[in-house]
Formats: sequence, structure tokens, C-alpha cells
Amino acid sequence: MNIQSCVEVRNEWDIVKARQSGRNIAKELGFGTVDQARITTAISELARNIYLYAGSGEVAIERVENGGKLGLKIEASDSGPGIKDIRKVMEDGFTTSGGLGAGLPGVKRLMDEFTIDSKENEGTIITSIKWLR
Amino acid sequence: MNIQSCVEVRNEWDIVKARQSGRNIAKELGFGTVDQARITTAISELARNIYLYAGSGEVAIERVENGGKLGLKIEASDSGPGIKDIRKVMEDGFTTSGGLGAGLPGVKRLMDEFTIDSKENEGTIITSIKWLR
Amino acid sequence: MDDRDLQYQKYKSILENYLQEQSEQTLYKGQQFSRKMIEQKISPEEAVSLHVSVLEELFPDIPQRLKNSYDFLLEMMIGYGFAYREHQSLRSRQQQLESEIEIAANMQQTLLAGDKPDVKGLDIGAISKPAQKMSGDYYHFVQDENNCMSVAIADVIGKGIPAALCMSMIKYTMDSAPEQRMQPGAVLENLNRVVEQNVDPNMFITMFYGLYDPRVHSFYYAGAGHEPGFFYDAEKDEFEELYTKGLVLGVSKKTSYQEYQRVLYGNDMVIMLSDGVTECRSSSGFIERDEIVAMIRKYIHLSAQEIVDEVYRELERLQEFELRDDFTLVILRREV
Amino acid sequence: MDDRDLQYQKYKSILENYLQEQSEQTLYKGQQFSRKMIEQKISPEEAVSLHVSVLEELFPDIPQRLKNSYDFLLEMMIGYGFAYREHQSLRSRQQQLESEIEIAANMQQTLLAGDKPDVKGLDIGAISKPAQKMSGDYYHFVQDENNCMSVAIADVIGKGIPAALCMSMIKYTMDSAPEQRMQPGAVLENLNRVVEQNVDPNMFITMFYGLYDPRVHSFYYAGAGHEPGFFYDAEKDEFEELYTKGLVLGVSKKTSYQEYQRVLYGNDMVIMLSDGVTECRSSSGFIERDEIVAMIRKYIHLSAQEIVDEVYRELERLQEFELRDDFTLVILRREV
Ligand SMILES: [Mn+2]
Ligand SMILES: [Mn+2]
Ligand SMILES: [Mn+2]
Ligand SMILES: [Mn+2]
Repeated sequence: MNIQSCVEVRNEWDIVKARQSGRNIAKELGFGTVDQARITTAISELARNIYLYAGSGEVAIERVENGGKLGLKIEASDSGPGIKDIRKVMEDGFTTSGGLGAGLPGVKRLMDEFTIDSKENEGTIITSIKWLR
Repeated sequence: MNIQSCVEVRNEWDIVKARQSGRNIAKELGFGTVDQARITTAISELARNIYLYAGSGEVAIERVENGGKLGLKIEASDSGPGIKDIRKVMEDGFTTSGGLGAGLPGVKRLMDEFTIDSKENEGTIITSIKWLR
Repeated sequence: MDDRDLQYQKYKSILENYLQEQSEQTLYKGQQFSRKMIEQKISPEEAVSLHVSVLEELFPDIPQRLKNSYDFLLEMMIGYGFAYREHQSLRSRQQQLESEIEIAANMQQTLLAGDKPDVKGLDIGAISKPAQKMSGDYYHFVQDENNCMSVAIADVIGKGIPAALCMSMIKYTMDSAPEQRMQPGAVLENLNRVVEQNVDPNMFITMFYGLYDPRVHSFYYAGAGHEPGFFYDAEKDEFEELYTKGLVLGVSKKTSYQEYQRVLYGNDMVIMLSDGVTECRSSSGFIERDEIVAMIRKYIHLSAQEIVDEVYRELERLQEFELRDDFTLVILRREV
Repeated sequence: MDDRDLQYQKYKSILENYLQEQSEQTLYKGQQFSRKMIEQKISPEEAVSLHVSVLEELFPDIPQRLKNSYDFLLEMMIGYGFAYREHQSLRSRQQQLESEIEIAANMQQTLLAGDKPDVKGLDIGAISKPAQKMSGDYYHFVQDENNCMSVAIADVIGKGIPAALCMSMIKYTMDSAPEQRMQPGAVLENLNRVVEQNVDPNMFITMFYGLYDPRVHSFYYAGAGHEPGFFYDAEKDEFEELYTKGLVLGVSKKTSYQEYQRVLYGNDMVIMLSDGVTECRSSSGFIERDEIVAMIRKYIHLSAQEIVDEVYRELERLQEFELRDDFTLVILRREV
């Protein structure tokens, strides 16, 4: 079995598309309702970031396995302006204040694994995994 | 109309009694469900503080009026050890951490008005009002 | 049975109980249960999900449409879950910051606070309370071999950590020029130079510096834009303002500070303070300087230390235990 | 219609919509709605109450028992409301603290950081990054009239605000003894005395101090318990450890520090660092000193500044952008 999907993000509709396929895959993999909602929210935030800050990019969702553990992996990538100061972006405290959504620290806390790679003027790749318990 | 009640607090049962009469009075005064629950919680916390830290004391609840505004006033008093450093007790941040409940800053935020008067070895009086909107 | 099952069973039993009798007792239990959930860092979306799954067991024939509404509520709560988790993380960052500030504040105390000296014939009271953990107010007593005692009170414009960093500079500078201690004007002139050179142009320091010579019962003093103190004339039973002329430290490269002198007779008092005392703001507006005088008068039969303690206590309560500025009050009284 | 009614209507319409078609689109809208509620500081118990009242309108014949269950849920959410409101209040306190620390950190920068000097024949690279806003690491260059350049690197054991307060003392002390600058051993001995006297006994400072004389291409140095640097011998293409013998500052009243000397030939490098560089911890364990050397070698064809920047960049990523300690790396290279 190899469940996967890849959604191009160019507008708000695509955010919904990405959410939908993320939720479907999460359900198929056996995540409970709360985790489905969390994964969907994480995807939503990442897709929204792409839409708002990079203009376009893609969100790939796939099933992963590691030593018998099953999980869902999100990979959000764009060739936008990149993140200048990653430490700053990952800092806590002000993300939910302006109604700007969860921000990256929020997404990190929703999921189990989270890595970010970004270079100015080249783009950003964020990879995040939630393991099935 | 002069609604009021006064509950002596010596054990956990009395906390429930104080809650109950607070909720009844709040309902009679016309507070909505959420505010009823908030007022009850504030009473609960104050009564619990008496029970835990002063041993015994009383919680008086009454209807107040001020310039046409109607409100519910809680007065929690004891002759316990008193609060040594009121500024410290009113400091934020750690009250919900140990499961110690809302603490006084939490109660203050639940209500509209809040004053505290305490002297070491003499006791504490806390007065708090919620206005009907 | 694992924790989750236990929780589920517990919640179910409380909820069933409530559905049977709707007693306050059960609601109280429910609230204690939710307190425990928060303690265990269970986020609000999980709490709602727990409620919903218990509900579905207790009401097996809830219509599908109603069930769907629960899913929607859950989705709504995810946002609150964000805020909740951020709260956890903020709190731990906060705890770390607070403990750092605690350590730094202790360093500051060790560094700055001089003990109240024991001067024959002089009753001294001093209190200094930071609005936050670290103070931008400063007071310091130094006693020399002739029993002369100097007293300095300073206030950095600004509060908290930056003010505290600035304060430590004052301390190093004053320590490095012990020979000037007898001339209040010269002390301020020297400090002005250092502050002007080293401190950010929009950070200012006000200061009052005095010296009491018990051999001649005289108090010599000078001030740099600092909140005026009071002089209490015991014979006339009157308070006067302790006016000083002189620019705030750090504004201009070269400034001179005029030196003043007062002789103290029995029960006369010199009262020095920072603007945190006079600019206390209560719910009914600013406290007037007159009111401070009235408070001091009220406690005038007490010792100098008791006076400052009581005034602080009263003003603290007036401000509902939230100081808006660092608070420093020092009283010297010539004993009879 | 007031805000509350509007909100009610909006929520009702989204929820109705969802009950009709259960689309992802509607859930997305729901989430954006909840985001707005959070923005408007609507607490979770109010959110649940909103949900319940809409529900009661949409399902007029919900049995009473089920209705009671909603009351119970509401009661449960009050506890989360506490946490939520505390979050609001913590955040504003946090913002204030952060902005204070920001100002203090800028003061620290102005106070501490010397510009990288322009020394003929010497290629200099320097980077220093605090783990938090304020640094307990320190580096400083001073160039004298003979073109000799001294370089100091220090690390306060401890981080954050207390370490920063301590750091400013080092700075004042070094400024007050400019005449010693040429003798690395004497500089450290003097500092040791001051630190021993003034600093809390459980606060220590490690330091490396060096002086480069371009007239004889020699580097003179001494160290006080500081993380050893490296010497790169370009001819042999080898890195050696820059060992120094000497106690940490502040431990013992009188300590002496041995002075060392190295001659730099073309492309030779002196590499100085704080333990924040070598004690980087990645998910796979501590970084070895060898790995640091390997990284420097990887970028050796670049300028000194580019080397330190790239090494920092790489180690930052290895640590997932969370520095556990202040990071300072300085490279001097004799140009050919
Ligand atoms: Mn101040
Ligand atoms: Mn002030
Ligand atoms: Mn350090
Ligand atoms: Mn270190």
C-alpha cells in the first residue's frame, strides 16, 4: 500500500483541497478524529503559509513507515523568498495574537516531527510527520 | 428585593453549598449560563482557599446595585494566617500549573471587580463583584 | 486499563451522575476533574472529544446530524488547542525568564544595596521596592571614618532590565571616586560626565546626593533633576520642599550642581524619595505630594523605619498592589 | 444587530451548512471563524456556549437529558477558560519582558562589541550569537597606535540576564586598565582579582586573551580555563590545539597565567572559540571538536569572515535552530 497525494497550492481553494486529501489519508491510516483534525489543521497552516508568503508551491502528503511505526508525512515546499531568520520564526509567543494562525511553532507542536530548510531567495521546504499511536 | 446568603466554610461540603447558593442567586439575578458557571467557579475557588489555607471562614453572597447597574457580590472572609505578600499572590503565571486551581488572579479575571485586604495573623477579606450586562 | 480508559470511565461516571440528578456536588466534581485534565496537559480539543465519545455511548441513538455537529465543534476547538499549547510553552519560557531575572535581581541587590549604617544621633529609615523584579531606583549609604554618612538616591528613567544594567554603571562609577564623597556637587558632576559618555542618549538618570555630618548636625546636598524631597522642621511642625537646582544626569557634557546645606535640630527630618512615591496612581487619580506629607505626619510618632514601611504599605494598597514605578523612600531624623 | 448576534448568525450559518453537506470547505471556514473568535479574545467556554445555543435552535427537540450534558461540558470548559485568560495575560507580560530584554541586549551590544579592526596583513572573521537575546559570551578587539591588535573572548558560566550583568563588569574593568593591554598574562591576573572580589562565588568566567603584533607576525596569548582554540599550520596543513594553562577567573584570589607565543606564517590561522561552538548538541549527540575542524577545513578556501559565518550556519541547522549555549567563533589569518 502506498498512499500519497500532492496538491499544488495557488489559491485558497487549493488549501481546502490539500486539507481534504490530508484528512482522507489520515482517516485511511487509522488516525482518530482528534488527530485527523490536527493533521488537517497542520496542513491547512502550511498551505496557507505558501499561499500567503510564497504565492505558490506544493503540499505532498504520504504514508511513511519507520521500524514498524506507521505515520503520515507532510512536505510543504515552495520557491518563494525563503525565511531569513529561522530561529526568529520558530520563536514562540506571538503567533496566535494577530489572528495569524498557528504559525510554525504551533504546527510543530501539533505534529511529532518537524524540520525546516530554507534559503533566502531560493525557497523553503518544511517536512513534518505524525506517528500513529 | 434583597437576595443574600452566607455560608460558613469548614469542609468540602460547604464549598458545594456556597457554590449552590451562588449559582441560585446568579440565576435569580438573571445572569446567563456562562456567567453563572463563572460566578460559581469564582466562589468555588475562594471557598476552597478558605478551606485549604485558613481552615474556616465564610462566604457571603449578595445582590448589589450601583447607579442602576445590578450585580452579584461575593465576600470571602477568614481569620486565618493572612497573606504575607499580596503582590506575589496576585502575580500571574503559575497558578494553573500545579493544578492548584485558578488562584486569585484567575478569580479576578473571572469577575469585574476584585479587592483584597489581608494582614498577617489577622485574616483576609476578599470582595469581588460581577455586574449584569 | 490504561490512563485513557480510566479517564474515560471516570468522566462517564461523573457525567452519568450529573444526568441523573444535576447536583451542584457533581458539577464540583466535574470541575475538579477538568482541573486534573489541565494538570495533565490535556488540550481542550481532547477534552471535547472525550465528552463527545462518552455522549455517544450514553445516547446510542443520537441522530447522525447531531453527531456531525460534534465533529464541527471539535474542529473549532483545535484553534483553542493551539492557544492552549502555546500557553504551556510560554509558561515554561516565562518561568525560565523569571528565574533568570530573580538571579539578576539578587545580583543587583548584592551589588547595589548598602546596609543602613549606624550613625549616632540619627534615626534612619529606608525602603526601596522595585515595580518589577529589577529596580531602576538606587539608594546607597556610605559611612566614613569621621562618622559622616553619605546617602545617594537615583532613578533611571525607564524600568526593568535596561534600567538595572544602567544602574550597575552608576555603582561602579561611584565606587571608583571615593575621595569626592564629601562634596555633593562634585559627585554629581563626575557622574554626569560618565553617564553622558556611556549611556544611550535617551536614557536619563536623576539623582539626589547628600551628606550628613553628625559633628555639626548638618546635611549637605545637591540634586540632578531628581524629585524634590522634604524637610521637616520639628519646632515649627512644618514640612518644606527640599528644592535643588541641577540638570538630569547625562543630558549635557558639562553641568554644575549647586550645593545646599541645612542644620538639623532635634526631631527634624530629611525625607528623600523617588518619583515612584509621589506619582503613585490610585483608581481615583494621582496621589498628591500633600497626601504623602499627610501620611508621613500620620505616622510621625513612629521610628523612621516604621514610617517608611507604613507609608509604603498604605500606598501599595491604594494602588491595588501593582506598583507602576520603582518606589524609594528614605528618612533621616535627628534624635533628640 | 450587535456583535454577539452577528457572531451567532455567522456561526449558525456555517454550522447549518456543515450539517447539510459536511464539506472540507465548511470545516475550513469554521476554523477561520474560530481563529477570529480567538483574535477577539473569546474564551473557550463562550465558544462552547455559542455552539450549544445554536444547536438548541437547530434541533428544537433535543431531549432534556442531552441538553443537560451540554451544561456539564460548559462547566468543564470553565477551567480551560482560566488557562486561556492566563495565556492572554502571560502573553502581554511576556511581550513586555521581551521588549525590555531587546533594549538591554542592544545596550549590551553597544557596550561590548568592538568593531572588527582593520589590521594590515591580517584577515579577521568574527561571529557571536547569543543562545537567548542576551549573551554571556563576549569578544572584543582593540587596536593600538602601533597597529597591534588585542582580542579577548570570554564566557560567563551561566546564560541570559545574570550572565549579561556580569559581562558588563568585565567590560568596565578592561576599560579601566588600558596600560596592561600588551601583557596577556597580566590582563588576566587583574581581571581575576576583580571578578573574585565582585562576583557571586558560584559565577565563573573563562577567558582567552591574545595580542597580535603585525610587525613581528607574532601572536601572544594566555587563557583562563577557556575552551582551547586551534592553530592552523598552513605549511603542514595541520590543525593543532591552542593549549593554555590557567585557572578560571574568580576562583582563587591570586593566580598567575602563563603567556604563550606563536609566529604566524602566510595562511596560518588562529582560531578562538567559546564552548558553545564545541558543545553544540545535535539530535545524534554532541559535536566533536574534530568535526569543527573538519567544517573549518571545508570552507578554508573562503575568507575568515565567510568561514565563521558558514560554520555557524551549519551548526545552527544541525541543532535545529535552537542554540543551547552562546556561540562565539573568531578566526585570524595572516594573509600571504
Ligand atoms: Mn525609574
Ligand atoms: Mn521613577
Ligand atoms: Mn556562557
Ligand atoms: Mn558557553
